[in-house]
Amino acid sequence: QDVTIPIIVKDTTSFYWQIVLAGARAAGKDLGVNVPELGAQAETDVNGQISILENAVAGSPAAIVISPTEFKALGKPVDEAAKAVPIIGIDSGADSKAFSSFLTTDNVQGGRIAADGLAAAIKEATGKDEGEIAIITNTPGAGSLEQRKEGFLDQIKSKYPGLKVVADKYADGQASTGLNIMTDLITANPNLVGVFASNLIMAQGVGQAIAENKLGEKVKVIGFDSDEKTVGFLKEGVLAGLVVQDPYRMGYDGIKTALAVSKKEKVEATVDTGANLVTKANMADPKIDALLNPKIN
Amino acid sequence: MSVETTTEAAPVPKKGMNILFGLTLLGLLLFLWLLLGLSTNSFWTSNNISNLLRQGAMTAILAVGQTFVIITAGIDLSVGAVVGFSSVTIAWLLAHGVPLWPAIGITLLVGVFIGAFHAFGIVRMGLPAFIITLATLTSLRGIGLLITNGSTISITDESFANFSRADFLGVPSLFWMVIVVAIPAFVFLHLSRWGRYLFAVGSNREAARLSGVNVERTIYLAYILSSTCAAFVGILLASRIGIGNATQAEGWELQAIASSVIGGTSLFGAVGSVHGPLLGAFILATINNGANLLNLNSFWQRIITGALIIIIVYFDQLRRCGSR
Amino acid sequence: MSVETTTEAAPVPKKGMNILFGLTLLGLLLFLWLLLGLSTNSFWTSNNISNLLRQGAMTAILAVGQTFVIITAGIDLSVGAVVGFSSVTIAWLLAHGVPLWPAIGITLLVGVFIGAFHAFGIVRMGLPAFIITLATLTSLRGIGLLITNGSTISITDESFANFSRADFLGVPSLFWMVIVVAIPAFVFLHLSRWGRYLFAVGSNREAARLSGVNVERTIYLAYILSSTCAAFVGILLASRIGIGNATQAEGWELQAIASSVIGGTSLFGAVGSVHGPLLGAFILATINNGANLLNLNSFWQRIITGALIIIIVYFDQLRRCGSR
Amino acid sequence: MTGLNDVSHRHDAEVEALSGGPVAKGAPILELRGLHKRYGTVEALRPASITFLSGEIHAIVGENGAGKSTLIKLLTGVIRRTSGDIVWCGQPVPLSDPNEAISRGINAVHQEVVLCPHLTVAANMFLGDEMNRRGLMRKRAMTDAAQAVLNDLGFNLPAGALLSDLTIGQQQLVATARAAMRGTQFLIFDEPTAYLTRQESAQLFRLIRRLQAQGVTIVYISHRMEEVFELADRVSVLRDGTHVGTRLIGETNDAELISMMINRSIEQIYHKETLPIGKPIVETRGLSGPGFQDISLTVRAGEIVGLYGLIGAGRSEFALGLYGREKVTAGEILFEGKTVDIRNERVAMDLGIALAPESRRDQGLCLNLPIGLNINLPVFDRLSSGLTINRKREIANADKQIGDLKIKTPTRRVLASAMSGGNQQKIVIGKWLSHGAKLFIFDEPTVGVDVGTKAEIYRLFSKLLEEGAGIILISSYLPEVYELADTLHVFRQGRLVASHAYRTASHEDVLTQAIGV
Ligand SMILES: Nc1ncnc2c1ncn2[C@@H]1O[C@H](COP(=O)(O)OP(=O)(O)OP(=O)(O)O)[C@@H](O)[C@H]1O
Ligand SMILES: Nc1ncnc2c1ncn2[C@@H]1O[C@H](COP(=O)(O)OP(=O)(O)OP(=O)(O)O)[C@@H](O)[C@H]1O
Ligand SMILES: [Mg+2]
Ligand SMILES: [Mg+2]
Repeated sequence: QDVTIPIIVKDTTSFYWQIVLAGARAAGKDLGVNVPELGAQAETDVNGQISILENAVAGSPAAIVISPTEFKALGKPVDEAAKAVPIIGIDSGADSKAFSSFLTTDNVQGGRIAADGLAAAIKEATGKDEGEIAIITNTPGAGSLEQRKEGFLDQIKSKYPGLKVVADKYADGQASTGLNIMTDLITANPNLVGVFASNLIMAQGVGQAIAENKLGEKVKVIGFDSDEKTVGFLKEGVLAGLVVQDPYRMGYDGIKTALAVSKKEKVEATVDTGANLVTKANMADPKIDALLNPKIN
Repeated sequence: MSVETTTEAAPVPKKGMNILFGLTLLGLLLFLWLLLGLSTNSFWTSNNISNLLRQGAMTAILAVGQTFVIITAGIDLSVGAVVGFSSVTIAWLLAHGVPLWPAIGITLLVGVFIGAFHAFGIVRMGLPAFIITLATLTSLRGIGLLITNGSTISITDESFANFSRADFLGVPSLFWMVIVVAIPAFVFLHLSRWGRYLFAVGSNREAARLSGVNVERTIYLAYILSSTCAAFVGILLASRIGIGNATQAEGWELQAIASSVIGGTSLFGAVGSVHGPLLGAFILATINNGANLLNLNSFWQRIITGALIIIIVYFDQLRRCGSR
Repeated sequence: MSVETTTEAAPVPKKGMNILFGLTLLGLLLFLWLLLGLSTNSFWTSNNISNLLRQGAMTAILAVGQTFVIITAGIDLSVGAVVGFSSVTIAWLLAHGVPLWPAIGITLLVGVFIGAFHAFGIVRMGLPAFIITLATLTSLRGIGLLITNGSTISITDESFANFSRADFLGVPSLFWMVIVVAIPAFVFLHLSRWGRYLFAVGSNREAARLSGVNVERTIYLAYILSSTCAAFVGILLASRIGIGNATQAEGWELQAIASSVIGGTSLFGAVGSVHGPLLGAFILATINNGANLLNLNSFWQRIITGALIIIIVYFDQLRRCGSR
Repeated sequence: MTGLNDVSHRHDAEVEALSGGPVAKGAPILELRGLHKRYGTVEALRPASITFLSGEIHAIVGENGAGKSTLIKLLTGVIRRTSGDIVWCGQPVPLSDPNEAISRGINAVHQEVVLCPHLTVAANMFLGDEMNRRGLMRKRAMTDAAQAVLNDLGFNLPAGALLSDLTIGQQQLVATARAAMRGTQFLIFDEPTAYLTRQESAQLFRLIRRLQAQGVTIVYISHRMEEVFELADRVSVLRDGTHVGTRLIGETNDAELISMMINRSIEQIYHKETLPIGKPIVETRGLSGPGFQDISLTVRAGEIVGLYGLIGAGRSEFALGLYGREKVTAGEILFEGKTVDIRNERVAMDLGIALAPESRRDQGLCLNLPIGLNINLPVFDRLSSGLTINRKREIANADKQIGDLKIKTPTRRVLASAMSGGNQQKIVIGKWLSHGAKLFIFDEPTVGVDVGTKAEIYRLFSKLLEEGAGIILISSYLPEVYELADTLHVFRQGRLVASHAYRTASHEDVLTQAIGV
């Protein structure tokens, strides 16, 4: 195995990125490529990711697959790195034209899908798509979460004027904080009908609050990404829906594309790997089921 | 190292000063509650009070454990990581078919072991507490992540997950856990000789040793208690959020220390109580709960928390000096 | 308040010990480099060395500032938050049309102001350093987030953004910045009387006061230097990442403290140097860099970092005791 | 003696200006008018008016807690007065911070050594007053100058050594040298001989006389009457914070001063009852450890064994070795005839050995804890029933010791740090009296203790002996060991060099053996 293609994710401590890495690992095995799995330890650690990129370039690999943690900040480092090796972007963009190829899920679009899902769930429960809703964000300062929020708020404003965002809260990356915020929101806003928890950790915390208070019928929650816990919540009706991306494919195709680029083959400049709304109704779908149960090993 | 305070400080505690101070903090807490009761109409609902008690419970237990360590003039930065790690431990054990009670026992034992390791580093290897606990903080998160492979372990045991939601006599079970920890802690710290030894070691290690206090054992005791409290909180957290996740409880060490200091513990050692940190933790929880109820911007919430910490500790300081 | 450590802690190094210890640390660093050179073939590339120097630079500067504070037996937990806040400040100023140099000047002044506020809290309000800097940590992140509304401010000034990537005489400009800070810091700490006052205040505050040392001014100096170093690092970070973002540099305070302690600074005060923290910071940077080059799992990286901190500080301790 | 003034380079002009012009010898240089200091409810110094004359040596005596140190702290700007005036060279001055006092040429050697342990001797001597050239310190020049001063004073100390490497006594000498460099007008000594041996005391006295000859006004505080009579021109007495009078030294005597101090008279300070000597309690055979070699001695029931020696002679180390605090490297210990292995302090205590250590600050007291806790610390296991402490007995025990030793405190809840030096020493002793033992080791038990209390402590010794205990008394104050010890051992450089039965050798012999000429 002399071909090395490192993959740099945003945060190795999150389940989502572990699935991306699992995909990349599988691709490495299938294609006979050595795939070092790199990444910062928090999505907000921009400087850490830049350093990792620099170190990866120093190892002169065949190509690098990266998911830029911050649009603007990674622009120059990616430009710089692209001088030495081809760079393939996954998941999120960066302020650079140097990417050889790009496989993204549009987080803004993901936010929109969440808004649609939430509106639908509320309508199903109350018969009309109006009422008070809230959004809870895992941590401030994380690019993809801001984009999800932007898409969500934008869609609500333009398509569902009856839904009123009464609270827009930030937690500190802790599920229990999400849980605390949610219980307090329920107390402070008895008329709350819906919540968007824009990542996995918040979906876990918020879901727990709903479960504790047995409000699954009354307050509809849309989460983002999935794991065993949140899928369980979905089955129990605690969560109304999950916006699920295809991280496994992103990792797999990222490496595959990178290998092609390194062999100077022609590749598509941009690929959208898409985001899907999963509800209790479509969970059993084989395609969705594959998304919910990625083969990590 | 000996900071002289012959003139400025040298607080001669008035009779019952400690209790008085505790009362004043209690006063502050009640004042906050009154204020929130007036400015929101949801604060004084039984539901919200339950929430509040639940929200403060974990920090409160951590703060009590931390206080033992701080009284010996040490510090335990690892408690947040221990909480996260313990949540992983119990989730892993449950996922591997270990029955609930043994799993709880093993997790607590892991806590004991971590505390003993800290004390070993401090006593035998001569490391500063700050450093050894900082190192375990880093390593434990790594080990936890390795076990979970960076993700989370779901807990399927229903009775376990239900525990943290349950009430007993109308009071949330999590708050009962605070009481379960606080009463023996109070007896230990304020009524038993080992508590006195903690204070003596924090005040002057050498004098304590020459007086026949087993200094090393006392330090082991303090760190083991702190880590075991943290492991206990890890179990409660796992029950509350239903998962084991090594990155949870990040920064809780600072919250625990802050609660302890707000509760009148001195970071120089030899000053502290059990009721103080409890009140401190619930004051912090009230600030957060109140901010949420008032729908305060999350950023303002941070600013206000910082400012309140300064104000509370400042008035504590004033009161102590003023009472001379 | 006098914490006695006659026997256990407060290791007072022998004369010339400091330099010797510095050399041994340097030896450790070179040893690590040698090891990495043998086990990877990319380590000793000029590209990688540049990376390494860049990556260690910011922590190094923070660690030097932190060392001043620790020598006075204090601690500054706010430096990470100050870095994040300063990146926001300069980005905001630039975005609002303030020219580059005045913007840098204002940002540094903000650092001075924050440091002065810490010293004010400690000296005038009698707050523990741990608490006041913990409070500003919380509040500053809140204020920064408020300014950026939770997101980031882009920096469009090309020359500013290019600075951190530039080289000068083949050495990364960021590393030059370390030198620019370290040389005056060395003169200040080791050759001027103000440096000596820092040690005196850390060793015995009352004795320093009785000797006519202006203790308050010395404390102001230490905290202002620390915060200003942090603000400076914030400017460098803004240049490196091209954005202002209040949540950046989380946990850097602990890295800075760890670097300082690895570099031989005693958290009990009165022991420390300028070269020690620099070496400490680059040892930590080497561990990370090496782990990346060796393609070590990032979880293992944490575990190893924790273990190495314990080992390094332990041997430092051993050497000090042995040499007495 | 030009050396001293040369080095103190605080500009003479500045000192001159602040001192308000020269004062004729014998004229008042410093007057206290109704000086008053209150700590909370404690009146440490009641309105006092004392005049110090230029060029005199003025002694101040008084019981523990009489307010002597408080007075000194007021004069050196360490603490601020509650009310009253200080008149310096005819002008009222604020004296609100130490720097002002230093600038006026006022300095003090405080009762507790206040120096920086992490700095060198030279750095300590020049602290706050460094020699600079173009903003940088002249370290070499300062070390040389400091060494010159130390040599000039006859103190055999290396200026480049770290302060923490010196013994307490040596540190006291550094503090003295430093004060002598700075106190060019007015110099105060607060119990300077507490940690010094006789020889060093003699050296100090020569220094004081030399300074007096140079026109420096000296204030001298001591509990040792003979020192007062040897040195002073005049003496002021404080009692309970009140100035009860000032006498010319020629017009007064021991008895009058003591009765002024304590309002009653003491017939005999060195109270000694000769008791039948019983069975050996402890016996060491060739005991060696860090700082002491090959020590063989026996302590029997009813006997006081005195250990005399110069600073660093290894007596404290021996005591710590016997008590299990320091590792013994060779030799054996027999306790009541049986060989014992004293691994740690607890073993020693359980056998029945008690040690009142020499440094009350570093080894004796938990300063920021209440007096009561300090007293009870060794006996909490006895005060506990089951898991918890029996509050009643805890309180009773603390109050008993406070009463027995006449510790000057309103309650047992007061922090030990708020006590005067002598009262702190009493707490240390009280702690071990409440524990009780078969062998008591008292290391410098009467440092800083006033005459009245000293007599009480000696009486306590008798009581312990009567109860069948043995005592090891370590003291650098020769009259004390000489008068009290049944057997007097002399230590030199870690070795036991001579032994004498009660009053069989002369002071001079003992001294010679200790110095080893
Ligand atoms: N910081 C303080 N706070 C409260 N009370 C104090 C403080 N310092 C001293 N005192 C009290 O003031 C009184 C006078 O103390 P001072 O130290 O002046 O006595 P002293 O004459 O020097 O006694 P000694 O001979 O024992 O040294 C004592 O009763 C003491 O307890
Ligand atoms: N840990 C140690 N290891 C080796 N030598 C030591 C140690 N501690 C002290 N010493 C040395 O042992 C000698 C004895 O010191 P010690 O303080 O016991 O004397 P002392 O007779 O009690 O005198 P004093 O109490 O009057 O100062 C000193 O020279 C000291 O430097
Ligand atoms: Mg005194
Ligand atoms: Mg001694």
